[in-house]
This record gives sequence, structure tokens and C-alpha cells, in this order.
Amino acid sequence: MLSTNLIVLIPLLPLISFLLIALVGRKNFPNLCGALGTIALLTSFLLAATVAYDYFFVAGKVNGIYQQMVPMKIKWLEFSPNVSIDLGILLDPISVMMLVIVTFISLMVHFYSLGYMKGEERYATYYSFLGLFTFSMLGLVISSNIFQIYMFWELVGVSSFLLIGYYFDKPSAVAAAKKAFIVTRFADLGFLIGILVLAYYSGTLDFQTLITRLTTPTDQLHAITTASFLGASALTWGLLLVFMGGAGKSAMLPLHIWLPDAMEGPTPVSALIHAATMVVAGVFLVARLFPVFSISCPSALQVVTWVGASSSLFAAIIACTQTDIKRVLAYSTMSQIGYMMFALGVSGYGGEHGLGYMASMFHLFTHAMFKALLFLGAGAVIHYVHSNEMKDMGGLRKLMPVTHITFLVACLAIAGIPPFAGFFSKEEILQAAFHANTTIFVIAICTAAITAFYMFRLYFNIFWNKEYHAVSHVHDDHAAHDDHHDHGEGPFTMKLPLMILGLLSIVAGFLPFAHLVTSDGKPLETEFHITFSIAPVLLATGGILLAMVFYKKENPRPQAIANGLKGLYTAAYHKFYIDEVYLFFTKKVLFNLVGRPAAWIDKNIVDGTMNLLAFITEQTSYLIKRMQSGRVQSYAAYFFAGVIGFVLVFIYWWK
Amino acid sequence: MINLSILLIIPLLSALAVIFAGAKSARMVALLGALAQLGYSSYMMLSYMGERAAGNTNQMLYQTKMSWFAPMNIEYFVGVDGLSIAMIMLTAVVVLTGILISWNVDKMPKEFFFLLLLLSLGAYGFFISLDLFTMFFFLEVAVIPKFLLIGVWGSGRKEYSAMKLALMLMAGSALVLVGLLCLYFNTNVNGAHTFDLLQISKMHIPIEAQRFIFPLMFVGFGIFTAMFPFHTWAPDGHSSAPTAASMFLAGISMKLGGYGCLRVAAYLMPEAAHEYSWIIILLSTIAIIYGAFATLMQTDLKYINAYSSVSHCGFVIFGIGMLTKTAITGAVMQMVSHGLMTALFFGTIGMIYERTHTRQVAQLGGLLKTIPFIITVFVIAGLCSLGLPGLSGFVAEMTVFMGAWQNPDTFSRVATVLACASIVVTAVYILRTTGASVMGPIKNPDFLTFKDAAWNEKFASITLLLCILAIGVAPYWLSDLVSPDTQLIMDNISRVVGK
Amino acid sequence: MNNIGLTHILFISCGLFFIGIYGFLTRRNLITMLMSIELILNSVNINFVAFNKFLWADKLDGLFFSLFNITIAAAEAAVAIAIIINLYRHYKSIDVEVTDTMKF
Amino acid sequence: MKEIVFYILAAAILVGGLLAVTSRRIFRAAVYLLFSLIGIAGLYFYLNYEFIGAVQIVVYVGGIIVLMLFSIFLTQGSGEDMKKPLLGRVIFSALAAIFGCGLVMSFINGHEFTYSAKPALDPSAENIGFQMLNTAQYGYILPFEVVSMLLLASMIACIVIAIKIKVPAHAILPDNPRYHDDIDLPKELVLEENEVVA
Repeated sequence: MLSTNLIVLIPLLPLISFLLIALVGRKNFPNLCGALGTIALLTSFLLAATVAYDYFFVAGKVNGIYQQMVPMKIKWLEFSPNVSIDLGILLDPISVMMLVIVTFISLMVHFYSLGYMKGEERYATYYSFLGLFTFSMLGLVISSNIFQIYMFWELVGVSSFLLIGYYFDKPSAVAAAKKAFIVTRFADLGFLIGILVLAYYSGTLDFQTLITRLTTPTDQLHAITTASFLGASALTWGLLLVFMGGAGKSAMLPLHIWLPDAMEGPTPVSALIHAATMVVAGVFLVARLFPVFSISCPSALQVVTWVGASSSLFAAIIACTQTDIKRVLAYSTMSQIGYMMFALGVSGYGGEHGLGYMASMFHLFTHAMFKALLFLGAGAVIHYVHSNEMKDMGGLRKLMPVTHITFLVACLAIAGIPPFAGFFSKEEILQAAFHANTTIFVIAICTAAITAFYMFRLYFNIFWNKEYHAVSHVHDDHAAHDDHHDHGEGPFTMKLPLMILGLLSIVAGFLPFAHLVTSDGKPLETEFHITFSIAPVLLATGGILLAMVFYKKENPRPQAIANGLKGLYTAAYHKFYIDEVYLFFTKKVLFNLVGRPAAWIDKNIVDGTMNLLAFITEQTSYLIKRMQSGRVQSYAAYFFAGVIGFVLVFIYWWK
Repeated sequence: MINLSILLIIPLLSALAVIFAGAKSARMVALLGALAQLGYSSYMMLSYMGERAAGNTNQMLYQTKMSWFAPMNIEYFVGVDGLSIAMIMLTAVVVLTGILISWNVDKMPKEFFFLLLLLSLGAYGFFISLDLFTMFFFLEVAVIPKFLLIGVWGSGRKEYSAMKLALMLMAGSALVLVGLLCLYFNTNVNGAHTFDLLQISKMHIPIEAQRFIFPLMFVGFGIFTAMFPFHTWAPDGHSSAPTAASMFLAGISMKLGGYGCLRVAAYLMPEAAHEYSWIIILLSTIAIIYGAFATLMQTDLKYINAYSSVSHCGFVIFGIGMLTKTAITGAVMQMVSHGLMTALFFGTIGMIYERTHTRQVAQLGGLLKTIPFIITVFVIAGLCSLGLPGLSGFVAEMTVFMGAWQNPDTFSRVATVLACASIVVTAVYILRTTGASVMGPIKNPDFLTFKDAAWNEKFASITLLLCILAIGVAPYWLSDLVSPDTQLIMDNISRVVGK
Repeated sequence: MNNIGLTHILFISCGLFFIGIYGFLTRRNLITMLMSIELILNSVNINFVAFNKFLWADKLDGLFFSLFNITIAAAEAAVAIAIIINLYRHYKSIDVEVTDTMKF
Repeated sequence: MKEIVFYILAAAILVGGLLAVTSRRIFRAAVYLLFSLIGIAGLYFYLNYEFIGAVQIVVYVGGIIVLMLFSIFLTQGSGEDMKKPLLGRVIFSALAAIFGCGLVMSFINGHEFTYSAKPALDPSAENIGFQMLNTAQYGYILPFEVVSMLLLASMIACIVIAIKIKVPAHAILPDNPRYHDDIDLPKELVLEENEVVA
């Protein structure tokens, strides 16, 4: 089975859709572009599903272990005989899973956007960018070469830039797009150097070879662990730098600042890129190199754990205070990705120890479903209300029944209430954490409770609380939808993805995930400890009840609490001033202390030296010119002085 | 069979034809000449690849040798390898697009196109010469017309810039000349001296002589390629030059220097190259970082691109200084890539300027709405500059980095990390520029009246874009084209250095 | 006679020469500059004659040199004066400071 | 006795010369020059070179000085003082001259001349004439002829240079704006047409 051609088609179809729309469709048939993109993606998804089926149930397993397969590999650029960038396809459980997730969520978003983006001026461009993004993301997940992953990594970055800056005449969108790109680019610098380090010592760029060489006792492993720099081994440095790239894309502390701003893009884009797919690329990257992390360099994995855990708690706290619903979701995304990160961090390699790995991937999977659902639901709400602010919402449950129900499902899922999808994956993570590290476990469980609280704060604020009053102002980007009360909850194209995703959020947890995706490819038997689950579920329920008390009806309690915890509240509301620190560093330090001096030095010192040379030459010529005065006597004097000079030279000096 | 002299005859004839053509038809003649040249160059490249594939292992193909000035053994000696072919193709493309972009030049069009073709003649001659003196001769041919192009057709402080550029480049070629002569007198072929590059490469120049000659040559060529701290002609020169001249200047002229550094300085004096490599790396790293930071603060589109060229050409020198095969291959690829990219960048800046009559970023804004084609191309050029995969810049820079990292000493490592860091700064300034100048709300109602690209502009942009994509999407052909020759250069170096 | 040797005469010619130089450098009138030149020429003549007298008394070559010198000096003076007169017609002056058009 | 004669001559030469270059009356300067030249002629007589002394008197005193006097009359009033030389230049020139003089004198003083011991040749007019017009070795006929050519050439040159020709202004110096009629120039710069000479 597993025909190479079909697998290649999965990323190529979105690319073709991108090229077709960008070059031809945009001008000639702009209104059909959405349908074109959607059909391409549907085909792609079906292919991905076939491949997944084949891999998991037909061809992937040899002797009960899921194999890594490389059905295709093309030499793209050769650096030296062993080190080359190959474009290839690497199939293993995680990449196949990611293929399905990406194509599926992308399909949902494509479909949803048919209604959501209808009437936009750059409707066709939007779809072409979606195609480009999907292509890059698919290319990323099937990469067989660490440099290939870096290339697609950059490409998803740029497509994210283009999509965030979709409303390019809005300065805030432009700023957000720039910020997203630059911050991730900065992180990618680490990734790049990490690649250089790893490639230098392992002598290859190919994932399989690299992992083999760095996990089994070889010369390369010996070289990379003995070479040290600033007290850490080259391997630690390489992995940490690679992780820095992953942390940037996955919005981990402290490189998370771009994610909330990235919500300036159209909401379906946020669902696709900034919730379900691109932001988990960091997790994927760590998972891809997991054997190396786990077997050869546990210290780097410690860093991953702590970064993940702190990000998850940190983001959860901030999410409680935000009022822009998309920002709440953005922080919740960050928090959930933190979950996945530390789940990887606490995991060991193979067998029972690999529980965290499995849980992380499982959570990645379920999270993609319910977070996409949350964003799409939020999109529907925004579409209806024309505002991102909670204060403009409230009491929408009767006006938008489908959205209400699906949103509730998603909130329950993320809060970890059984039997929704999030419950299962979160339980696995908590178990893994519990077995590995108590501190992490405490952080995790606190985060879970806070998550339940802020998600339901969001839910109640949107759908309950006060009665809905239409706001009079109309957003620029939805100018085409002046008649918004006529379209009701939104067209069918918007409702259908919500329903599908809602359904999946309910049932996804029952997938036998542990049998499919594990660190070493062997199925993992997990048992379900009902006693263990009581505490987290109770805590989550507590969070929900607390939110209910505060936000179900309009009341002064939230304000009172906010006043009570003034310092913490303000700090969290301002995202703990991390943006300001960055701004200070870039604007004040880099621009004023490096950029401006560089420009000044160039203009005045370097160029000044050149101009000084020219000036001296010019002045000298003026000086000499004056000697050419036309006065015979001056000439005679020079002549005379010259003669005397020569006489002296010849008599006294040149003996 | 290919005759390389045709590469010189076509531009020469078309330049002469431009003189005798009418003012209106001059541009057509020039275009035809450039097209013929591109056609012939492509044919040459294909047949070169064919020869190589057929197993021809001569270092230089299609050699022609004629005595030019016998008493000093100066010969007209030409021949090409992959390196020169890459450069010739680059020149052919940039000249063609330069002519297209300046299609509507109305001030003395005949003289303009004549000078442009003359410049290209110099560049072609430089790239195919295997005799150092002939090479120098063509280098000079490529300098003088620039002075006139900027001085007559330029804008802003054009006299100042033209003078500065001409003087600095002249100083560079003076250094080269001195180095050349020193080298000449250190050669020995049966008791006589020679300028023959291939012969010199096989003999051993005394190390004391190399220590003296190498800096002369390297700085001389380095001035051409805007090496820090001799780069200051570039910003002023580019900003005052007419569009086509800017394209030529950044696209080809700066490559003359890079090519010279590699082919003459590093190739012929490997020991000195090895000894001085730390200085080269130091200077180029400074150029890369400092150029990038200086770009951050510029407000004029052309200055932005000029400083970014300083930074990008730093990669060329950086790659050469690293003295590993991969890094040198990367340097060559960076030359080609930067040539195409910067030509595209300057071309689109020219198109924008033609419409808005300003290059100040602060006065632009929202252009994406009114002239989408030009701006899209502009943004793609910017993305290429910041090293987006799929476009040529990425491939070249990554090759340089990979090659640079092969040097295990801490100094090279730190330099490489710093050079890598510049890609972040590049991203910052490119995004700041595009964000401020083409995105955002429309700043000026006049912008709404602009017409999008005309046929010539589209033709030029698409040609360059295709080349950039061809390298970016399928880099192996370029890499395969040049790497045998960089291997030869490396062999020469490792033979004496034992590296 | 024995006390007055070549050295004495050379002292005279040397003094005369530098007097001429001084005059040539300081005088602003072209005619007086010409006079200074005559002094210089004469100092040379003295040298020729003196060398002939004291060092090669058996020959006459020094004498001939000074003879020719005198002749040439005469020709020179004539041409110079012609030029001076011509200049005077142009500038209405024979001040050397005025005749500085051949500069830069 | 002879010494006294010599010192008198030397004084005449040097003082005359010095006054000739410093006097501010041009006519007097010419006269002082005359004294100096006569002193030089005296020196020649003192050295027993009568012929050259006679030539000196004839050519210089009789020819050149007279020529100069004529030119002084032609060019300017002889009565008034000439302009003072620039002080800076006077100092510089004086220093240079004194320094140079001292330098040369010290060389002369330090040099040992070897006087000829051979019998002296009589510098009579006969001997001079014989050797000058001799075509044999050490004969001076060729320089003699060349000098005669030179004299002829300089004679013609004097005539050509000094002769007055009337030509229209624009025909002579077409390119010099100073001589163009149609350009408004300060009056002192515009020459009358009849003043323009070749």
C-alpha cells in the first residue's frame, strides 16, 4: 500500500491550490477560489486518512512495532558527501498523526472560511495563503531531514506572517505580523545554530541517521558529549538551541509574546495556525528528536520540562484577566502547549516510561480538536457581535444555539471533565507527571484548575451574564456584513465544522491512542486509575463552579476580587510586563545603543574617514596650487632653495 | 563549439549599434543585444554542462589564447569554469533586466544604453579572463562608465556620489594593479614572468611575497565588493544612481570584487589567504552585523538596500575567509543570489520611485493596494533577502553557514554565530521596511492613481523572480555547477596549507 | 700679487653672485631684475677668467667661455628688454607682480 | 700696492653691485651697476687679461647698460622711487643669500687649489684671434659661428617682439573674454583697440 505518489500529493495539493489561486484564480475566478482550495484540501485529507489507515492498521507495523519509513528521498543540496539537505518523507506514528490533524483542521478551516470570509476583498488571496500554510505545515511534519524541517519551519513562519497581516491596512495587524515573524525568527536563530552543532558532530542532517548516531555509543556521540562549551556539552547546547526554535514557534516562555498579538489575523487563521497546528510544531520537534533528548541528554529534557510547566501556569494566570476573547484563547493555547512540553519532559524513552510522550501526543491530538473548535466558535461569536471584547457580549446562548452547545463541549473538554476528549489526555499527562516529579505535578494540577476557571469565565461571559445588546459600531474588516442580524448565527458552512469538531471533542478521547503513538513504536498498555482521576476532576469542577458564581450573572464579585488582588491582577492583566521588557530591550537597547550608533559611526566615522581623505587631498591641492602663482620670483626662490637643498644633500648627506 | 570572444563581441557590437541607432530605436537595439547575449550565455552554460557530464575534466573550457603584448607576456587568454559561467549568467540576466527597467529613460537614451552595454562588456571580459592583465583591463572598463551613469543620469547628490564611487573603486583597482605587478615579478616561467592565471596557480609564490601581495589584492577587490570599512561608496553610489545602474552596481559590480577575491587573491596565494583568514573573517563579520544594524536606521529605500547589500556581500567575503569548500561554494552562490535579489530589489524600488517620486519610507504606505504586482515582487525580494526557503538567499546563506561551521576553532564559531544572528536583524529591517512602506493605510491620495507595472517592468521582474526561484527551489544545479571549481580552489589551498 | 690668490677672486665672484640672487628675488621692477641677472652672469665670467688665470694659465679656454658668455648675455639682454617693452605695452607697467597670468 | 688696487676693485664691484640691487631709484641703480661692471673690467685688467677687459667695457658698459637706460626711459619715469620690496621677501632673500654665500665661501675656503706650474700663455689679441678662428683641435670656430647665428636670431627676435602692429582685437585673442567687446567688463580691463599689439 502506501504509495509514494499519494503521500507526495498530500502536501502538493495545497501547494498547487496556492499556486493556482495566486497566479490564475485571483484575477480570473476569485469567487471560486474558496471552493477550489477546499476541494484540494478535502482530497488531501482523504489521502492523509488513507495513509494513516494504511500505516496504523495495515503496513506500518512490523513485529508489533511501528516502523519509521522513508518512502521518498531526493537530494536537494549537498554540502559535503555525507551532509546534505534531502527532501524526503519520513513516516512514523507522530508524522502520520500530524498529517491527519493538519489536513483535517485545515479542511475544517477552509470550509468554515467559505462562510466567514465571504465578501472579503482579498478572499482569493486568503485561500492562497491558507494553501501555502497547509503545504508548509505538511512539509514540516513529514520532514526526514533536520534541515528540511528548518526550511518548512521558516515557510510556516512566513505564511503565518502573511495571514496575521492579512488585514494589511490595519497598523495593529501589520505590527502583530512583524512581531510574530521576528520573535520566531529570533528563536529560529537558535534552531539554526543548534542544527549546525548537531550536524557538525553527528556528520549528518538526516533524522534517522542522526538519531541513531546520537543514541547509540558511536564516535559521534562520544565527540559531541565530550566537546564542551561554557560548562555544558555540545550535545546539550545543540539540543537546547534546537529547543529554543521549538519554544519560539510554540510560544513558550519567554518567547511567547507574539502569540496573543497574532490574534489580529482572521479568526479561522488563529484556529488553524495559532491553536491547532503551527504552534505545536515545537512540541513536534522535541518529539521528533525525543530519543536523543531522552537517552543521551536528560539535562536538556529537564529544561524542556521546566519551560513547559512554567509556561503553562504563567499563561493560565494571565488568561484569567484578559478581556479579549481571542487573547484568552491564545493564552489558553500557550498553557496547553506548555502541558504537552512538560509531558514530553517528564517522559522516559520506551515502554512504561514513555507514558509522558504518549500523553503529550495524545493531548496534542485532542487539543487540536477542541482548541480549533473554541476558536471557530469564538469566530462565530465575533462574526455575530463584531467585537472581540467580552464586555460587548453576554447572553448569546439563545441567539446562537449551535455555537453555544459546541463551545460548551469544547470548554468541558479543555477543563478535563469526563468523558470529553481533554479528560483522557490530561489524565495521562498528570499521571506521567505524578510519577516523575511532584513539583511538576502540583503545577500541572493547579493549571488544570485555573484552566477550568478561565475557560468557564469565558463561556459565561459570552453566553450568559448580561443580556445581549447589539453594539452599534461596525468593524472595518467586516464592513461587508452590515446586515449582521439577518445572517443569524452564520451560514451552514460555519456551523458544520463546529458540529463535526464538537462531536470529535466528545469522542476523540476514546481512541486507543496508547496503542498507536508511543515513543518507541511499541503499543503501550495504560490502565485507568479512577482514584487518581478524582482529584483533578474535582479541582476542575471547583474551577467551573467558581466561574459560575462569578460570571453567570452580572455581579460585583469579580471586580471585588480584582481589587482585592490588585497587584497580581494588574500584573497579570499587563501580561506580567514581558512585552514591555522586550520593547525596552529592542527599542531602547538594540535600536538606540546598537543601531543608531552603527548608523552614526558609518555616516560620521567610516564615511567621515573617507571624506577626510578627500578633504585633505583637496586642501593639499589648494596649497600646492598656490605655489603655482605665476610669479617669477617665487619660482626663482623655490629653484634657489632647491639648488641649495641639493647642494647640502650631495655634499653632507650623500657622501 | 563555443567561442568565448563572442561574449565580448555581442555587447561591443550592440554598443556600437546603439551609437548609430536613432534615439528611439537605441533601447530596442540594446534589448536585442542583451537578449542575444543571454541566449548565447545560456547556450554556453548548457554546452558546458554537457561537456562536464561527458567527462571533460579540464579546469577551464573553451580556452582561447592570443598574444597581446609579447614583451611582457600579456595575453588575451580566456576560458571558463563553473564559477565564471554562474557569474556570466548573472550578468546576462541583470543587464537584460536593467535595460528593460530603464526602457523609458528619456535623457540621452543612446549614451545611456551605450554605457550600460560597455559596463556589461567589462564584466563579461572580467569573468572570462584567465590572464591577470586582461582581467585588470576589463575591470577598469567596468569602472569608468559607472561614473558617467551616476553623474549624468543620477539623482540627488549625484556628482558627489559619482566622484566618491569612482575614486574609491579606482583606489581599489590601483591596489589590485600594484598587487598584480608584484605578483607578476614573482612568477617565473623559464626565466620570464607571466600573467597567466593557470600557470601562476601551479607555481609557488614565496610566502614573503604573498604576505605583501595578498592584502593589496584582497583589499583592492574588497573595495569593489564593499568590504568593511571600504563600503561607503556603496550607499551613496546606489542611492544616487539611476535604477539600472544601481542594479548593475549591486548586482554585478560588487561581484567583480568577490570573484576577484576568490579567483585571484585566495586561489593564487593560498598560504597568505590562510594566514590572513582571521582578519578576513573579522572584517566580514563586522560588515555583516554592522551593515545589518546600520540598515535598521535608514529611512531611504535605496539606502536600506545599499546597506543590506553591504551586509549580504559580507557573507561572500565571510565564506571566502572561512576557507572550506562548502563555505566557498556558499560564497559563490551568495554572489549569484545576491546579484539577482538586489537587482530585483533595486528594480522595484525604481518602479516605486518612478510613481511616488519619493523613496522615503515615512512618506510611503499602503502601496500594496494600489500597485499590487510591483509590491508583491518587492515583498518577495525582501523575503529573499531575509533568507526565506524556496528563494535563493536561503540556500546561499545556509551553505555559507554550514561551511563556516566546519572550522572547529572558537573564533570561527563565534563569528559564525554572529553572522547567523544577522538573519534576525535582516528580518527586522526587511519587515519594518515592508510594513511601513507597502502595508498600512494609504498615506497619500495620489497613490490611488498609480498604474501597476507596465510590460517591460513585468518582464524584468518575472525574469529575475524566475531565476531566484530556480535557485531557491532547485539549488543543486547551481551547487553542482560551481562546486567542482571551488573544490579545485580548495585543493590549491589545502595542498600548501595541509588542511 | 702672491697674497691675492684665486680664493680672493672667488670670494668676490661669490659675493657678486649672491648679491645678484638677492636682487633677483627682491626686485619688483623687471629691468632691475635684468640687472641682477647681469650681475650673476658677470660673477660667472669672473670665475672663468680666474680659473683660467690661476689653474690653467697655459690655455685660453676660460677666456673663450667668458667671451661667449658676454656675447650671449648681450643677446639675452636685448631679447629680455624687447620682452619687457612688449609687456609694458600690455600692462602699462613693468612690475613683476603684474605679470602673473601664467598660473594654476 | 697691488693688494690695494685689488681691494679697491673688489670694493667697487661688491658695493656697486649691492647698491645696484638695493637702490630705489632705477636710474641710479643702472649707474651703480655701471660701476660694478667697470670694476669687473678692472679686475680683468688686474689679471692681465686686457682683451677680455676691453670686451667687458665695450659690450657691457657701451652696449647693455645703454640699452637698459633706453628701456628705462621708454618704460617709466626715472625720477620717482620704485616700489618698496616686500619685507618678508627681503628677509627671506637676504637670509638665503647670506646663507648661500657663507656656504659657498666656506667651500672655497676649505678647498685646496693646485695652481698650474706650466708656463703661462700670453693672452694677447693675436693668440686669442688665432685660437678662436682655428678649425683644428681646441679651435673655437664652431662655437663662434653658432654664436653668430644666435646673435642674428636674437636680433630678429627683438624686432619681432618689440614691433608695433595694429590688428583688430577680436582677430588676435578670440577666446579670451577679456578682449570681447560684447561682454561688459570693468573699464580698466577693456583695452582700446589700438593698444592691442601682437
